[in-house]
Amino acid sequence: MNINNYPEIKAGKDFISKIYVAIMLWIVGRAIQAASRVDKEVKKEFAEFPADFMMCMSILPFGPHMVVGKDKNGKVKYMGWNPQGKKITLTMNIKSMAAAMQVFTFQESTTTAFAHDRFTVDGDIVQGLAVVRVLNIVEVYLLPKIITKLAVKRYPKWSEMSPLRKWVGRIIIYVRAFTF
Amino acid sequence: MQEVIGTNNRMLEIDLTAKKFQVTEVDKKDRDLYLGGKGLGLKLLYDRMEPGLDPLGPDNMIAFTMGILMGTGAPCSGRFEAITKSPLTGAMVTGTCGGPFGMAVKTSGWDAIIVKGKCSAPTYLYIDSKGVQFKPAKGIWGKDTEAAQAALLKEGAGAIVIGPAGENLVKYANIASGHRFLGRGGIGAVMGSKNLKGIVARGNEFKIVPANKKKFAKANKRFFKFINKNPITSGSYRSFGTNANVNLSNASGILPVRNFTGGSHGEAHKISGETMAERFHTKYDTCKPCAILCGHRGTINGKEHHIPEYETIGLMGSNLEIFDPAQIVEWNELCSKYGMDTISTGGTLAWAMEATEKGLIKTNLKFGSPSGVSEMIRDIAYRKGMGNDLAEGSRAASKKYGGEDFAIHVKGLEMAAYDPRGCVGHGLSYATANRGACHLSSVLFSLEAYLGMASPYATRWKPFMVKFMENVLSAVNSLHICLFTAYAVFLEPPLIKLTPVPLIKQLNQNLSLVALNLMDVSLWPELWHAVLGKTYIPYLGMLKFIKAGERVHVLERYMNTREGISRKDDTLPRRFLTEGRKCDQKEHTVPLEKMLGKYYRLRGYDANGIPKKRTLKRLNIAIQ
Amino acid sequence: MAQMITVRIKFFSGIDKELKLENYDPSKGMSLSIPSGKRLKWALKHAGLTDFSSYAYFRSGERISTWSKLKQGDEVSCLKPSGGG
Amino acid sequence: MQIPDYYEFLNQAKIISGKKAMEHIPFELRGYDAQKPLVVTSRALSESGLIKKFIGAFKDSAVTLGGIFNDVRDYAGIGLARDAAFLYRERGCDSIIAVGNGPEVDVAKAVNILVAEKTDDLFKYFEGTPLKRHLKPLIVVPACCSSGMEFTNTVTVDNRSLTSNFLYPDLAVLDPRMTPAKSRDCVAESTVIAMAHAVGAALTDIHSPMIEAYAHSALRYLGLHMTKGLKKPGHVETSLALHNAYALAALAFSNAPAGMVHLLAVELARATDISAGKFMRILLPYKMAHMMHKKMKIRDELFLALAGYDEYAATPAKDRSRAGVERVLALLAGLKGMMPETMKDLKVPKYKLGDIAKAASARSGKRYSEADCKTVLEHAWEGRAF
Repeated sequence: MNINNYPEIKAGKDFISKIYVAIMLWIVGRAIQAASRVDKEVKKEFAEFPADFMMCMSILPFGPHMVVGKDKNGKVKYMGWNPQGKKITLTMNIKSMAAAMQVFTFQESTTTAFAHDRFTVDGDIVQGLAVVRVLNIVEVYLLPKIITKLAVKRYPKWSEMSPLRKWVGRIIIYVRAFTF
Repeated sequence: MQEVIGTNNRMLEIDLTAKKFQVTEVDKKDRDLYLGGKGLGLKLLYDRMEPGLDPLGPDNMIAFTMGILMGTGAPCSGRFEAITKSPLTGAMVTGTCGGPFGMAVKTSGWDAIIVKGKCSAPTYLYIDSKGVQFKPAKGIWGKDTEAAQAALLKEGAGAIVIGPAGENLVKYANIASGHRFLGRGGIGAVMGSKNLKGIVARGNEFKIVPANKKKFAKANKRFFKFINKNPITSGSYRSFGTNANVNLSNASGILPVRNFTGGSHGEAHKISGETMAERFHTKYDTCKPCAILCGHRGTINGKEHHIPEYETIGLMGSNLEIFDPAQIVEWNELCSKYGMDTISTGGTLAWAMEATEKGLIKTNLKFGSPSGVSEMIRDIAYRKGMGNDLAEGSRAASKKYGGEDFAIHVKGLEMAAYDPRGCVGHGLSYATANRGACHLSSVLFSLEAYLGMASPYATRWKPFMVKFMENVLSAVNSLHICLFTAYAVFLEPPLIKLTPVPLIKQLNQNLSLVALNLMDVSLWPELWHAVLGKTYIPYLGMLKFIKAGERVHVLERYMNTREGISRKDDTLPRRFLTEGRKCDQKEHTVPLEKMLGKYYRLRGYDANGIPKKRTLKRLNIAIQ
Repeated sequence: MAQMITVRIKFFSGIDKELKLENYDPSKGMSLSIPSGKRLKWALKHAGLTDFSSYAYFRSGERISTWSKLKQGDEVSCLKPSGGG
Repeated sequence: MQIPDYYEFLNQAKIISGKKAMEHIPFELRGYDAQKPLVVTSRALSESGLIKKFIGAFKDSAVTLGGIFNDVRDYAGIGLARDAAFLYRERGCDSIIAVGNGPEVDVAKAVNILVAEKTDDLFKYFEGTPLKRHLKPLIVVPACCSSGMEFTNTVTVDNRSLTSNFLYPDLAVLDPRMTPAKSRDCVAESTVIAMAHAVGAALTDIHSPMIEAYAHSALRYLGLHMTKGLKKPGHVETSLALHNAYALAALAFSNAPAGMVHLLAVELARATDISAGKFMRILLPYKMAHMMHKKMKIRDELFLALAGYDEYAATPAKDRSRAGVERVLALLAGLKGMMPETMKDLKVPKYKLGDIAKAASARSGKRYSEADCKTVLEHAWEGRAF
């Protein structure tokens, strides 16, 4: 029995997805920070979180991360991509790079991804669900309607979010997210 | 002494249940289409037996056919054929034997004997020119083959008997005639299931004279000249017997070692023909009449014993990693007394040793040590303990205890002493041989490994070579004449004799169609036509002879497919498809799938290996 | 001087008797040291064999002809051809 | 639903089914704190490119595959299990993934016993020594066809079988990239095996709601998707649904006593080297006809599962059991041309039926009398109705 006929196989690397997901996480992080100032619903959601709220969304096992939390004076800030050195109160892990690609290429909406067990949440589940609602709103702002319809469970009608508020919010968020 | 010109086509049909017999005539058309021997026997059973019956039941029949060359003085024509449905493989089996029984029956004026039904009590048959007498065999039932043979030979010139193994329905029991055997496929068990201990024939009542004496004498003289000139038949066989192959197989890496894991072994020369000839100062002990003289007898620690043939040395010697010739002679003697086929016994013992090694069964058998082998052979013959399971053959035993991947058999028949990984063309022949893993279906290993006339690992022209050799050898088995004459007939004609071997190898490799059709095998059909007094047309007669061989082979295949044999059975043990031999760095395996499809197309079979209607019609085989 | 290689030749089927080799051991055969690059035919002549054509030559399981080159540590079996059966 | 009498039911395996299911294996392995699985698969699968897809699923994960042992063909032998165990120990693996069906899973389970119990003698567990503790994590990824035995707690090595609750796989992954079949015969065989197991489980004499539930949904899936699966074996969704049916049927079967159809089919397959699926297709109709003939109760749930609620409500109560049998026969009729109908077509010699019946009834622990087995076999041989 010659064991060299059966070589060991290291896990391959898929750089494109990794870079794509890292960029998306960066944009969403910055967008959350911008939305928390512009959109009143997001502000309301974040208001209920405790002062030391620090959330980290990452892709297992060593995928890119996104850290968002409240800084000293209670404002929500995008804390960069490295969770070391920060006290994380809520972790939302996506199980694999492929699952992340499903979510970030909008083949599965965040809520269906939750239903398909793509996420694991360490920490208070109520906060987790609140973060999902925030993500939905941020996606409404960030992306055109035809895409967001795939990503969100129910696209807000005009009564909930008037087109004026949506467009104004969208412009401000884009400005804030992409200017340092 | 009356005279028979050519052949008298008389046949005996014996019904054991009703204790009656009937004299019938061999149909002229059958004689023309199927020649005699194996072909005629198959046709007789094809007309009388319907498929799906129990090989050990009363409806199974055995056909003994004598062939038309017997008694005419042709070289090596002292062999007869037996055909029946094998209990070991569930398909048809044909065997040949050189014992005196054939000559005795032929000179009692019979061309073929068909035995059917079952006797209520153990009986034996006495045959003479007038007919058959049913005699009680109480006295000799339970006796070993030598004692039973001695008792029967008081009443006639030749006899066949079964040993205790046949009586206990051991699936690979054989039939003894003199010290020669009808070995393969368990024909002895079929006789045992009919309570038939043996048949003795009075003999010496007729003299067989060829119809066209002048032509026969001319062809005969040329045949003897070829045999005595050919280095194989007159050289290595005459001096060392079939065991001349031991060193050759060892050198070409196809000697079975340790249940076919290794291809050669350092100590193999200890059991080679040369060493045994020296140690036991051997003398001739052959079928009568024989021109090649390959059988030998020797004095081993004081007593006269028959020297075992190459298959026994391979399967009960190197395959069990035993390299003491005296030990193998003792086991060969045991198997002959109990009436058991040494190839199947060796194959099953090798499986048992590997199964014990891997913990599947509990026996004290171990590779390399002779302890427990003689007791196990006795247990198999009398079906005691583990012997009862091993008596069913290595296929059935591996189905019950597992270890199917190292049970070395095809269709249930244990493999002969050539490892197909060293001659892949022969691997195809093992898979497609009608009676199972038989080396005599197309003796391709000698072209590939011994004579170097084809490259051992190439697959391109091999399906065609297997088909051509199967056809020719089926025709030869239907004359009947000993297959060893093939070396003289193939290799001695001037065309082959003069071309150097490497050139033949290139020819076979690239233009095999042309090369094989240039083979001049006219000697056999010339003898056939001379005995029957028919005119022989030089080239067309040979083609008709080879076509008869194809008809015999395809008929046997067709009868087998009616018993359920199909492509799923045309395979090799997994050991040859997955592992390499220990002695071969490149670890060659047998690429069977690459050759099987082409072989079926050449043969006119469909994708599942069943002969197409068109093929049967072309060969005018009547479809039942 | 050409670089010498050692080669072992084993004789079977009574050939060692014909060559009248004394105390020939079949399992080890006869070892020759010959210049490298020499063909089998040369080595056999060196060993005293005269007529080559009627014998079969094998090296590590494959049949070779008299004019194939020999390499260091080769083991060649030389024996009379036989049929089978 | 009757009041359930005493029963026990265990389903050890966690089942992941659906899109990108294989990508979850690294996460699950982290759950068993295993990072270096040994992969056992067959030569055919590794040549068919499915193994490349399987390896691709491990991209960007912390898992290194200890080795792809792809020597398994169509027979699970102790020699293979020992070689794989040697590779497992040599590479220091910590879990086993079996990719494929039947023999591959059997070899994987045998390796699991050998490495977890640190022994070389596998067959002492077949002769009585019980398995006492949980073995290494075992993940099963079925591909193309299914022998129906992947999810069960039985391992068959060298024609001997051992049943123990530690032999259940820990995780079964049904991924639509692996499930499409290559040929219609392989779908036909897998569906027939699942059908036989599910019907056998549904009609067992002991009444257990768990077995009922599994068998019911297995039959419902088969009823809906079998015909389409036979027409288009490569259809992804149908093959995924069918594989779920195979899993359900296997779990129901392994918790219920083995049915006569299964026992006879295994014995026949061993005696004639023809796959057990073909015999199940032949024996199933005659077994049910035999039960009707002997007036044994055939539960209405069979008809309910195969026909659906409205048709069930429409048929009068007394015809429901017969309608159930007819619906099964209708499904089997869909296999015309792919599978032989009687044993005569398979050229099974008649004289062998006697000892096959004896062996099957012995294996069933005399639950089925030899006479019953013999009658079913004879009727199936000639194709004669009751």
